Amino acid sequence: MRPPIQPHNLVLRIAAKMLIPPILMFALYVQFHGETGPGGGFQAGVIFAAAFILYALVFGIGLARAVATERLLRVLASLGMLLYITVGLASLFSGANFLDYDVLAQERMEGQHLGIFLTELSIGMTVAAVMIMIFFAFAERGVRP
Amino acid sequence: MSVLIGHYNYWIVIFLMMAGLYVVIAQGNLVKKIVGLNIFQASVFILFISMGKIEGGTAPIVKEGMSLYSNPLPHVLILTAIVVGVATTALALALVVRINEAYRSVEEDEIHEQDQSF
Amino acid sequence: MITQHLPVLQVIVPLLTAPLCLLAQNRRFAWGASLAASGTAFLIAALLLAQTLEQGIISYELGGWSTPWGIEYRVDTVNAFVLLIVTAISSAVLVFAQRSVTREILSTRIPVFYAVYMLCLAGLLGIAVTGDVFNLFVFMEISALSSYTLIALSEQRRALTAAYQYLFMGTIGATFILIGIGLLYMMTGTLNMHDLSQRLPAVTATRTVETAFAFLTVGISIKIALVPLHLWLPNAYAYAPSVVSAFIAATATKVAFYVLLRFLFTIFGVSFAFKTMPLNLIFIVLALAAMFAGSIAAIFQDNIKRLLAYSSIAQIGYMILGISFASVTGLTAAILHLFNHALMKGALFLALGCVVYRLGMANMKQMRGLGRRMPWTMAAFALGGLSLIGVPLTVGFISKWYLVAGALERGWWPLAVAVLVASLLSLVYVWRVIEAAYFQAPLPAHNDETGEAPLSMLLPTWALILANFYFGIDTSLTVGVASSAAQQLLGVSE
Amino acid sequence: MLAVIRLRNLFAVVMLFGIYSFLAAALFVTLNAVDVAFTEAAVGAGIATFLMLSTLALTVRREKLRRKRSVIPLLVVTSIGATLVYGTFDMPYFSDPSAPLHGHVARHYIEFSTAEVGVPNLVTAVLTSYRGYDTLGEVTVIFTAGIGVLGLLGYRKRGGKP
Repeated sequence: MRPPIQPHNLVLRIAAKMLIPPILMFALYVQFHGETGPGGGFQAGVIFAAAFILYALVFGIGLARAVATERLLRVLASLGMLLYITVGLASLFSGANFLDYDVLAQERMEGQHLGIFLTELSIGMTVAAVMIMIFFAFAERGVRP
Repeated sequence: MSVLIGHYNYWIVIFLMMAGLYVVIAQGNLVKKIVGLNIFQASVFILFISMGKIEGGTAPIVKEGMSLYSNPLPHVLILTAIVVGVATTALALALVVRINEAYRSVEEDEIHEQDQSF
Repeated sequence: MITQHLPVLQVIVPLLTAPLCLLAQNRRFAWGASLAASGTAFLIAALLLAQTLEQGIISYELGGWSTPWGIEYRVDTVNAFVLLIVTAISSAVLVFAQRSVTREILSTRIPVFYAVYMLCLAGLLGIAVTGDVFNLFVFMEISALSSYTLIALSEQRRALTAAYQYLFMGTIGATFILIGIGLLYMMTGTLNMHDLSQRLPAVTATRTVETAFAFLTVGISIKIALVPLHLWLPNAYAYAPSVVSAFIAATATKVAFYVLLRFLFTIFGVSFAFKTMPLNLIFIVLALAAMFAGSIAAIFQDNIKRLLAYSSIAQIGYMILGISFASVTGLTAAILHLFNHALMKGALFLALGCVVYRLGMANMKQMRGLGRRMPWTMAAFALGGLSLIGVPLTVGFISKWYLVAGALERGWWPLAVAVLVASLLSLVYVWRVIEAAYFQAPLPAHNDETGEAPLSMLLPTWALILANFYFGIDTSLTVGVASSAAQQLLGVSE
Repeated sequence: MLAVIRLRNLFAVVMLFGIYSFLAAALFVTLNAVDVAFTEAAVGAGIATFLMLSTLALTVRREKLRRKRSVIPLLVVTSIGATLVYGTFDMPYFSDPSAPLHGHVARHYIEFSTAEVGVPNLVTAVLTSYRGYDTLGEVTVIFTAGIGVLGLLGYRKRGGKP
């Protein structure tokens, strides 16, 4: 995509610097508060990706790319999915059915909490990585080599 | 009369849904078709969510002193469906970008002509 | 211990392989892992089929939640049979893929190709084993999104528009199915298939259920490319990479057809589907239209892949015809043809894949004189063609035999005649290819380097061809399983 | 929404879609679906609109004039809509608490999830535990789309055309 914003615009840079940390904090809040309030891994992943995209738009794609290399994103997305399946397999090997969280910990409730925590985490990971990946895929198409 | 009051919101949703579907079927611009598809899907989501609503119920988060909640199951289904929808949209848009590079056009008729000519 | 988890492992094994392929970024590893996963899935499917034949329905509760609350996997003879054919074709195609893919897909994209292939396989298997209608929708979208990607990975630019068209039709179909599921849920309060079948009779008299039925039928018909809704199919098959054509042609529409069987017979029940709703007549008309329009369109194709694609549309007509009889024989014929058609189309598309591997494309012009240059490939194609026509000793004959028997059993002899006439039409288009390959002089432009395809491609092709003949001669396995599946669907005890 | 059909400026079309999604999200809040509203706002009005804009930046902004118009699509759409409206007549009334879908499975979730899962947000409980396998499917869909886009747009040949 053609960068619509001048990369050296001072106001934007400072505003972005002020905005991005709260957005990231908010993403983490949404991630870990999905059990009690609205939200969860998917929404957190999207918000996290949004913060990152804002960074990339303001400070330039090159800088953002240095942080999130294609390899890292690919690994993160794959690991997220692998984590979900691993949780399922863990309960399978503990003698219960696939994705049965009851057996993940000593006590049933703890197991459920652990299971939900881990799966939400894996959703967040995959979603954030994939969203950033898609953003870069589109953004870098625009920059003709 | 009660039929009207009991169902009017479904009819509105159906109208929106069909407007979206019309855009998908009738329009020739590939991007516009995607927008239409999204409107169609978003309207289906509204249909699902409105069936989960219960008179006097609250959001399905358990709190002390509450006994009537909206039906959480349609919400769950639609959360999944929204994700599926955005995944489809992303893929469709990526295809449009590639088609535009290959044909220098995003109009269905022009692409069709180019395909016939070679 | 592990045997009780087979239903879920069936899906998880390929699903687990997909991220691994992407992580490794190594072509050989991705291929090896995919082949291993597909082979394992095939073994699991075989074990599952054996289990269902022995002990009846297997139910697996995901997450340990008892049935209507959680998601259930429910395997009976019908879906075990579908699982077997899907994994078998997938394994054969993967053996073939190693060489073929290097020619037709950009080398850096190959690990991605295998990852998406595995997702597509997992999606298809997930559709087939699940006992929950919403879970079915989710896995249908996994398989659909991955098949759009697979088609678009081709180097030809027309593949892009084909994938785009497929994406639109497919998504509209999926959304229709979603609406249908929503309406069913609204009336019954459940998503579990078995539970639905128990709770639906109380509300079948309502217009909402009728609408749900209509939406589900139309949505699935888009996915199986039944005649007025088939427009996405010819281009999608014609311009996809050869391996993808073979895989999708042999499996995707078959799984969608299975979904149709599931909804019509297990969920709605025969009496609602065929007595309350006039589906009988609609299906007969559409099936005839598909058989004739598909075959006639196939005769006039120049691109052989497109020819086979139109032939697929015609073959879907046969299967729908089998359903419309709503009898054990008709349904047996439909399920048999599902299995058999997967075998023939898989074999034919793989044979064409060999041609494309050597010549770059497969139009009528390229086929000239190919019988001498690529004897094994063309022999395979000819034998597969015989099976497609329905010559005795091949699987094509068996399924058409049952189809004709089903028609006669109902006393609908004009339909039996129609099946025979449509078979003659398929003789015409198969003959065109064979004539070009064996009785026409090769083009001078062909240099003499055009030789036989490599062994790793010929072996899977011939394996499928031999399967065509094996199951055409020894029918005890297929016919036995298909008829017991048909009896299960109709709820008739043996 | 009719504007979407008539407008030829694609930029405006996409913006209207963003607004539509946002309104849908607001509607979800009034229908007590907070989780869904949150997601729809982030996805429909956020990601989807953003991606559409990116696509427009990569392609064209204005739609070309179309020569032919046909009534067939209108007929198709009208008949589908009519079928749906026909189906609504036997639907339970809007927000009727005694409708069948609120009993059975949903009732079980509301009554027992605190004891069985122990998470106050029922949507999270159903999403990740009761129907956790669907959510695995959902992650897979996202993953598929991600590598699909990567496969289509990434990995271009050096210097040449993709």
